[in-house]
Amino acid sequence: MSISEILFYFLSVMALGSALMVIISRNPVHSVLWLIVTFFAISGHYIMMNAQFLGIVNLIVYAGAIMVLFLFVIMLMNLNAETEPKKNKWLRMAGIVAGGCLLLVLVAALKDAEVRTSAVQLVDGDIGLIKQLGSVLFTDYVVPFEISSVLFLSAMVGAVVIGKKGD
Amino acid sequence: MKNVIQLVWLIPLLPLIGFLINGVFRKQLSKSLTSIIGSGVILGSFVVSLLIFLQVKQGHTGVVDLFNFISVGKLSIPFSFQVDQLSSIFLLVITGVGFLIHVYSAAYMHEEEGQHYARYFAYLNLFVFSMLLLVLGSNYVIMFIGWEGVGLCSYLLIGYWFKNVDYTNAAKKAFVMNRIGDLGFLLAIFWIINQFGSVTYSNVFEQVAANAKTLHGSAAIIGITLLLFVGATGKSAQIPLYTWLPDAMAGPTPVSALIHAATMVTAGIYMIARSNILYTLAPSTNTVVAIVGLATAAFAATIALKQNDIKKVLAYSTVSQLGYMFLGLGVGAYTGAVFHVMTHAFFKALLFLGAGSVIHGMHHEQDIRHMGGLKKYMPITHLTFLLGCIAIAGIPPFSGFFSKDEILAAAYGANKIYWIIGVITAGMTAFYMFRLYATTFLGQFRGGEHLHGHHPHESPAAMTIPLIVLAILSVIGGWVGIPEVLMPNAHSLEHFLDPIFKRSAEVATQLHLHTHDHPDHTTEYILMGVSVGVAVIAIFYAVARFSKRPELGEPTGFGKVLANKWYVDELYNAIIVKPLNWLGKFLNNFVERDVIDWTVNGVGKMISYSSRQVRLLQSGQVGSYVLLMVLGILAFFVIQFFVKK
Amino acid sequence: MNIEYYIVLSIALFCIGIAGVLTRRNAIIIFMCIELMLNAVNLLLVAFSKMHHLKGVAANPNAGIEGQLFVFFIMVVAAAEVSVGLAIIVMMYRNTHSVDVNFLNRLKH
Amino acid sequence: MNAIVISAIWGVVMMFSGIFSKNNAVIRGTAVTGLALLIVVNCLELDGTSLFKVNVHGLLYFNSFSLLFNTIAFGSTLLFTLLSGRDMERVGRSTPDYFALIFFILCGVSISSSFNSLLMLFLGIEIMSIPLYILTGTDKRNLKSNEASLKYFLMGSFSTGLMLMGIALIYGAKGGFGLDVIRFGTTELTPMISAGLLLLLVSMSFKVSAAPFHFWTPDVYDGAPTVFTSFMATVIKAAGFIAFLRLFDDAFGDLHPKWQLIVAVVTAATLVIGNITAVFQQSVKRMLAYSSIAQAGFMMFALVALNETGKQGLLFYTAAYSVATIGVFAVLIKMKDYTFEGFNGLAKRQPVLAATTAVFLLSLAGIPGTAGFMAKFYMLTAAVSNGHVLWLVIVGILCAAISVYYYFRVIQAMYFKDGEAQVAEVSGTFKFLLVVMAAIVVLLGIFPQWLLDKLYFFLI
Amino acid sequence: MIPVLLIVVPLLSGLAAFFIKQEKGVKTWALLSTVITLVVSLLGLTVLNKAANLHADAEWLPLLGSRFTVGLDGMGQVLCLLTAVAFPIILVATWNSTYKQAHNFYAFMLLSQAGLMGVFLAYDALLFYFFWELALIPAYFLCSIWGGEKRIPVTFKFFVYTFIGSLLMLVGIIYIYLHTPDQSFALDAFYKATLTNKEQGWIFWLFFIAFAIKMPVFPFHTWQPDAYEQSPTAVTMVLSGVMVKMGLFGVIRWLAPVLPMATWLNGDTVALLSVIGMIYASLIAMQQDDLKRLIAYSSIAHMGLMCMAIFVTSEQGMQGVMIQMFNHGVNIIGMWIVVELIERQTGTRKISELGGLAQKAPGLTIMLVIVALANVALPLTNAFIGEFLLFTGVFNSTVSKNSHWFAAAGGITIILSAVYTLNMIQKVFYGNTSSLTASFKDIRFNERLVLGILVIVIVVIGVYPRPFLALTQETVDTILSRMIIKQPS
Repeated sequence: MSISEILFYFLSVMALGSALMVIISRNPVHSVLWLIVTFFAISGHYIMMNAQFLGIVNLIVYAGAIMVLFLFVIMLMNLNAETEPKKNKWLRMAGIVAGGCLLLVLVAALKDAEVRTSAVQLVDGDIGLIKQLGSVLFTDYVVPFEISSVLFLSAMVGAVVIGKKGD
Repeated sequence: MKNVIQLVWLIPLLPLIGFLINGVFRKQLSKSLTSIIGSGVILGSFVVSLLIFLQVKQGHTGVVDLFNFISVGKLSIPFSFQVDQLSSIFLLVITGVGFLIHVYSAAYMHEEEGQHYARYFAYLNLFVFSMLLLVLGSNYVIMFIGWEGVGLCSYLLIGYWFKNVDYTNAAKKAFVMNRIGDLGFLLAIFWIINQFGSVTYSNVFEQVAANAKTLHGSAAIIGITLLLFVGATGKSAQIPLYTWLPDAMAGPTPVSALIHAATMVTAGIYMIARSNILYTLAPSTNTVVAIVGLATAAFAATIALKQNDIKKVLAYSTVSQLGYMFLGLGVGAYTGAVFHVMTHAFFKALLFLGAGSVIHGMHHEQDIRHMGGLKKYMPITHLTFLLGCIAIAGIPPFSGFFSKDEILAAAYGANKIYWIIGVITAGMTAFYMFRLYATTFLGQFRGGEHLHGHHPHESPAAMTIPLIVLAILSVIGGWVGIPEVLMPNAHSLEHFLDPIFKRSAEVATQLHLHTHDHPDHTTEYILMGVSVGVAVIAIFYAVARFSKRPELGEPTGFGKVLANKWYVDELYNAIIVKPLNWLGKFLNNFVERDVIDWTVNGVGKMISYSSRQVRLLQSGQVGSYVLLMVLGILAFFVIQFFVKK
Repeated sequence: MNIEYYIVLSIALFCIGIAGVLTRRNAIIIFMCIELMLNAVNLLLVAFSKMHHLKGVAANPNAGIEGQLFVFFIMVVAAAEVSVGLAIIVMMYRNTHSVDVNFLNRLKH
Repeated sequence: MNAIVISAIWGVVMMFSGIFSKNNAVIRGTAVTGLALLIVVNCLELDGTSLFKVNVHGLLYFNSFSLLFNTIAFGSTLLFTLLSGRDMERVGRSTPDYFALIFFILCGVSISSSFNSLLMLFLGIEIMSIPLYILTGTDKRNLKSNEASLKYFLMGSFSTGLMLMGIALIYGAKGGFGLDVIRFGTTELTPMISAGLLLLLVSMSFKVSAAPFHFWTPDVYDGAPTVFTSFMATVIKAAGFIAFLRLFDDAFGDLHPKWQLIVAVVTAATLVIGNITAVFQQSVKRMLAYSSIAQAGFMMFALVALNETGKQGLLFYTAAYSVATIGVFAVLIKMKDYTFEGFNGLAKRQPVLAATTAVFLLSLAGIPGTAGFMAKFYMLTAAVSNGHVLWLVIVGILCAAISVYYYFRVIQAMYFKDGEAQVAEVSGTFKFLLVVMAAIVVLLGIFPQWLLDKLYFFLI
Repeated sequence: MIPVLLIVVPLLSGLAAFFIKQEKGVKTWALLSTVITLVVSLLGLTVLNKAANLHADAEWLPLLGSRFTVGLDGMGQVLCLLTAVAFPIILVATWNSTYKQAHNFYAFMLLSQAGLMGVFLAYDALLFYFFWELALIPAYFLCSIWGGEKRIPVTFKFFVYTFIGSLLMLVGIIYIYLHTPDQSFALDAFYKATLTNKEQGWIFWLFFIAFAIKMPVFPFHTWQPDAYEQSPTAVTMVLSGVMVKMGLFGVIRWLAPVLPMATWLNGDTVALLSVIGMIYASLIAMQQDDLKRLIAYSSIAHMGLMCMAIFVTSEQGMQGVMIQMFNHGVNIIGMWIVVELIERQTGTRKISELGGLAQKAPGLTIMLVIVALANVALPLTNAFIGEFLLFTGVFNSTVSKNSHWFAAAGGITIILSAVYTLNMIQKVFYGNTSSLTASFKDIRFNERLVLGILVIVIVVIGVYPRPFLALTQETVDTILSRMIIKQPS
């Protein structure tokens, strides 16, 4: 087992474990924290796959900005383990079973996928660097890049409409 | 003069015009004008009929085409009239007797309100029109038109006094029973079309004669003749469809005379006589016809023994006499049957009109138990009625004797049992007729309290003159058919009708069919003697018994069964009317409502029920929505990946 | 590493996200679980991107880069979505003082 | 491209219009101008005049099909604005923002009608969805509106997640996002493609509210302010369908026999659930929500059949359906009481409203002589000519018969029942517009050639 | 030219009628329009009876292969004449009835006339389907707005019933259309469609159910008595006099010649259904106390006979259907007029509550008796010609092995129809007056006029049916030449 495999397993276990903790934790704040841990693990994967830029952005945008926003909202609402609504046991069971089944089915469906044996060589190549990404983004992908600005505009207007007081 | 035949269309047209005038202007015309128009048109028809008869007698017959009625593909049905021996005899009887009855009616119905009086004459004219169509038609469809037309007029006239529910019931019954027969007739027509591709007599009969060998006894010919006979049983009141005729007495008495004695009810005989060649080739049908006729004759006679309504007795007598005619047809005595139709028309019309005169004189009393001794008050009526009774009883040389004898002789030739029953029936006929006569005219007058002091009176001349004319005809009418044994070559009717039945006879010889053996002279004398003897004994017994001690009480025992007509009406009610009603109710209340409608509405209810259930899926909970979505995805994956296609 | 490990890992994360959506009632947590799902997808995309890069690098040095770009756009959209989503949740909370989705059942049937 | 750019720009214009004018009429006028402009530039592009020379690098692909659809969508929006624009002001005070959002949505609509890459599909759908989450929640004090908004948002994001997973799997299998890349050489349903296709199918079904992924629809349509429901149920739904069709035709068309059955099952389920559930509704608004599901079932026929007739039919259907639905909603907005009883006796009080509503409902029910019939006729023809799904055709017509029940309930209430229907004041212009729309519905029903000629002209 | 006028005149005048708010005015307007239609129809039969005038063709939906093709053949002439005659008669007969919002009523009446005309004139399947539904919608509104107490559910049932049927037919039409050689909806193209026997088999049922519901044939009939009962009588006349003919017409024009093999194969099944329905309906008619229901069931029985004659076919039978379609319309309208007159005066249709009308209204009674006799197919009335040909046709058919039995069983209804019709006459017109009928007035001039016209038509056709039979001869030949008359060997 090479170092990269060890790292892979470590990060995978970390991601899965913390993801599970996100949904298990009673306290919303803990959930947020566990989710941040998950994001770190995922960022680790990104970096292992030479997607350095994405790894960093993931940390900054997700783990940083977005999750802080979540945390902020939760704090604002003063949510904690006591106020956390509990679901009917059966429904919860049903949810878990359904999720598990879906996992089984998906894995079973994809277990003999056509790309199964394709290797993903770790720590090699440079497409994940900001330079490459940037040049492609501003040439081939300039249209979606511009269009996403519309998305942001609409999100902004939306947030304003929703947040505006007094009507 | 040959062209007279071409004028045959006038015969039915005149009554039709009378009908239209009387019908449309019924409120404007005065009563006398109405009766003049009503009777006059019939008289006109009679005159034309007479002229035509004379032509026919010289051998001029023919078919008069008026217009093309229905023509579809190969089937062509012309509206055309057939003038030949058979139809001309019937024309004479219908228009002649019809005219007398019209004249009679003018007096009999005089109490009716003007509008209804005109209505009556309109119906009567329409009837004559239909009857003439029936006998004149040169094909089965025209005959059918007349056939149903007379049924309609019979319906209208029986229900003439429409305020009375019983009368309208009787009218309805008559129509429906006739319709049952009509269905048989119709099916027969269809079958004829199927077999021969035509309904025109000449065409059909020619084909039959040409293919006599193959057709003889075939299913088609037996089916057709049986179905035609079903039609005849309806119209001519034979078992099992006879019950309407006695009820039909609800109509005015002249109607009973015209329709239910002299003309319409003999349509069945006319039809079978017309189709004689078909029947000749269907021996099994002939047996059926003979047996049904004989049974009806005997059966109706037994019922007539115990009836107390003057018209009912005559009605059953009519049924019985019609049975005789069918017996004649069944044993192949076509001429005899037609002969009997003719004589019967005379004496039965006479008897009915006489009865009408009695009723008129008795101020609408019909129960013979309240009569008696009318001889004194109504001499003309009495005399003519007596002559009629003798004629029907079959006493020589009155007309009934000759025609009845001819049928009985033929019956003897076919089957001796037929003859025995026939003679017994003839005895019963004589008995109940003279029972009627004696109870009504002899003895003491018993109806004082019913007349509130009034005396019965003789009817006016308009009524008595037809009686006299008919009485004369009843007496001498039989002389056109004096049997061979009494006077050779005197049976002018047989010679006259020969062309009609000739082909039948030829076919019979060709196929070696012997419908009946003609009895030898000695036997024939003996037969005549026996039947006359039976009749005479019955007459004397009846007169002796009923002139002094008429039956006034309610009958008991077997008499009650007879008085109640063997409970046949009740039987029909129980086995046909009630089950049919019940079936109708069952279908209406159960099948229609609880099965079909329920199913239809059930589909709607099911949809709204499932709507109520399905919408519960829409629980409002995001969790359950997502869960259902995930389950859906799961299902898709399972189907796509793990279900083997 | 073979790609299938990444596939399994991503799917596992994805399904954990789904299970979270199914089992929790707190709207914010549900939203977080959805974010988790998105991240699982991102991971998968990056892995595939790498795989395609390795396959096609000989012909095209930028092979597989669109996968990473896609991830970039997902992040962009997710950020926008979060802003709107949290605004809605806050609005909801302002009106009902709850973030319990089961509380949302005025609309049904 | 014209439409995308102009709609985005006009969205910004609308954002700022609120600053320059407080007069709602001016704002509305601006919006109407924008919409008219959109139609014009779109038609220009149909004619081959592109105002913006942008190299889209194969990410977008404009054909007459997509452009024609854009015209229909913009036209519907224009009708919607003219009829119900005023009623937006009653929802809240941010009218300019609402219009801005609507223009952004139209931008998303144009993108999703002409995407040629899954990336653009994703972006287009998101640009449509995110403003809608907001519009659903604009009636901020109304808990129903809040609830609808949150439900829509949560489930919409969830389905986005599913879609992305699908895209990822497809990418893994094919190494690209372009529809042509995906289509190229894809003749077998390998597990990855199969799984990706299913997930895309699920998420697109969600967008067009096909069963069993329709659950959000009734609640959201019911909870959203009625003005926006009208918009959502027509333009957005139609855009979803166009995207759906484009995706499955261009990317997975060769695999059609492999997924036809499953789409047919979805279609049948949608028809049955939509129609049956609608039967029991007491509120006309909610009934219309279910009816939109039912109508979606019919539009799915185009996907099931996936032939030329189906594609043209889908365009025709969207037009017919949108006009009728916008009309019905416009009247509904004016009603004080949204229940069926609320319509009792409308024919006497407002004969014009009642008559036009009747025409719209007849069209929705698919009665000949209205556009709805020709639309359904096309769908049935498409399915029958495909030949494999006759059972679905039978299900479809039985469901169409059920649909008569709930559409005619409204007609019965308006015409045959006595009552005092409470209606907000309506202007003459409003009535006039309704009559014009009813006329469009009838004319499209009798002379569908109008639109069909265009279809043929541009498609062949 | 003529066909276009026949559609356009009622259509436009109907639309215009919506705006004539004055009751008297709209009545006159409607009458005028229907009379013009009648004149046009008569002109088409006589003066302008040239092929060029009787057909019209225009571009409609070229892309779909559908054209606006309308034409008058013999059958079309008969049915258009029926439609054209029926409406003025109905309007005159109900002249004294008042309706709330009369302008809408008459507008819908005229529109339904336009729809009916279209159905009988269309030579293009899509056009046919269009009019098929368009005739239904006005009827739906007419019954639902001006009908009786239970009008809304009953009419809705009627609507949904027919709607399901017509949708099934639509699927059939589309299927055939896709199998025509040149992808066209034209009737000629439909004749040329290549369909296997199996395909014919199931398309047959799609079509047949639609037509069976319309006729209606047992067991698809339950909408009918209710609908007749609840509709205002003027509408009932349209429904039963003209609209039910659409079903027969459909079978003759669009089903039997287009799917001859399936028609031949299923002939016995349909005939059996028809016969059951005839007897069934007759038995139920005997139990009815409501005049309208009685006539409704009687109509089911009569329609069953015509349906049977089409499927167990022969030349006589087909001719019988042609003439009987017209006759049945005339006769049943006559019956409804009488019912309407009785109901308007006494306020009831219950047979048990009536009686003695013959004393009070001899004029009405005579008319009714003649019409009723036509209803029971008495000779020298029009229905006799029809029923005689129908039964002859069925009995002598070579298509079915059981045709004799069908004719015989169907013949039972001849008896049963006499039973219920005479019962009705007896209970309503004979006997003594009841409290409701004591002050009954005889018919007025306009009523006498229309009934008189009907009676004249009844008798004239009954005595001299030749022109009618000649009119439809060619159509019958054409249709029969497309059908399998003899068993294919």
